[in-house]
Amino acid sequence: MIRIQTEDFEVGSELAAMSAGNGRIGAVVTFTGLVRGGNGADDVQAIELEHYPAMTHRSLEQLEAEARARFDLIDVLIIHRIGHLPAGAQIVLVITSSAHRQAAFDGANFLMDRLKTTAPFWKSETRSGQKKWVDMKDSDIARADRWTTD
Amino acid sequence: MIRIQTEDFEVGSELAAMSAGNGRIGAVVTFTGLVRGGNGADDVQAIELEHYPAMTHRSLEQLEAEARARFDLIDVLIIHRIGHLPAGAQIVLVITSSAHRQAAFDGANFLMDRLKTTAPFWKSETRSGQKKWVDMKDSDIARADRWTTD
Amino acid sequence: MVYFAWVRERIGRAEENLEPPKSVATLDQLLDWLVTLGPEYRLALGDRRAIRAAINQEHAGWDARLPDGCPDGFEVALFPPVTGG
Amino acid sequence: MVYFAWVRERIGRAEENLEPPKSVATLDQLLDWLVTLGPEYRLALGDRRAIRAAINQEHAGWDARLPDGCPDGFEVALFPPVTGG
Repeated sequence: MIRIQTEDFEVGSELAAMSAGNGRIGAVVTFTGLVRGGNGADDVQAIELEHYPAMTHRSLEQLEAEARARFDLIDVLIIHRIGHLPAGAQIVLVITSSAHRQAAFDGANFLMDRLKTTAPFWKSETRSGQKKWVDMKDSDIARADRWTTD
Repeated sequence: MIRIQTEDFEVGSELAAMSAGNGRIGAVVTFTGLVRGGNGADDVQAIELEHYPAMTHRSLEQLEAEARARFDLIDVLIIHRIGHLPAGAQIVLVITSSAHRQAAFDGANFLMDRLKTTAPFWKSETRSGQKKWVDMKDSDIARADRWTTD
Repeated sequence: MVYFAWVRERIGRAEENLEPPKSVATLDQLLDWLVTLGPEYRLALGDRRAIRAAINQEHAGWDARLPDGCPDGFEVALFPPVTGG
Repeated sequence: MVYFAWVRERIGRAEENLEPPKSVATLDQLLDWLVTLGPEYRLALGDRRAIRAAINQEHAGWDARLPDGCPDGFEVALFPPVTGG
């Protein structure tokens, strides 16, 4: 399931909803991404997340379908927030459930790596009152490429 | 932090407690292990977890220390339940927090793989009213060995 | 056309309807034509390595062909590499 | 000595104080001696590949030496491979 929203989310209740009523689940992995801040003058005070509404949902649905095809997952949840998010705020939640732990771990890791390089979100950071667009990281491309099969 | 307990745990509140008040956290990964059951006659109705009290806490503390030494983790929580657990019940919770997502994923995956092969817990399953000790799985040994460095 | 992030900021608008000449058949050629429209386009799109594109909400490479026929029927998006999550 | 899981069940007790002969210096030799104590020990410990051990709450291999001196001072645990999590 995919949700794009400005509101915050509550990991515990999302996880409880996913685990309930399916006796086959043996493992649930959650990934929560937070706005990394700090107390220094050069630390991030807030971020702003822009997205491509006509494409975002479809792009994440494709990603979910790909994760389900590659890993033996029972359920998948992706929540991504948009708009203004202060330091410490939750940005993204990925939950995967499976009969076995490695599929749950790999599914969540795959979803985050691919989300970072394919889902149409753009992040700007405010430091010392100055807003600046975040550059793509080479390490993110390398991580996403780990999952590429020839 | 390590906790061995008979009581259930609430992932959401544990996660909130770990994320609070540390602005450097950018990623939190949780792993929850559940008693995998089902509705079939041959499915697991409940498990019983025995442990070695004098050794368990120390063994998990060593594991936590090793994870912190290997991965750039901000915090670690391991909760393992003991005693009688019905199908669907939560067994184990691992939470790792880090500035960056791969350390959080790898830390949690490492902790689970090593916990499965080194922490002194023994599981028996009840199916169709019959209690049977669970055998070690070769796949668990292989997974734990992935993290061995020469 | 739709633009996002600093591509949108540099061009100064989020979307617009454009009719490229018939000779424009690929994304590559579309970019070549866009940068002739004014300095804001050159500023936004001059360094192609910093730009990504989608046609009808699907990621597309520079050699991707634009859909045939009525230009109202398709949407080209230009944006920096994505940085969500 | 402390025993866990089916090792405990087969021996029929969770712990006991034993005084092996002086010649028993390693875990290996301890197991050799234990299986002579009765059929329940043979049943529990006969297949060494199915057994793991700890000395003073630390995992130990079969060639591990037992601590010197007072046997009250150390605890040997015997159990099947662990299966938690």
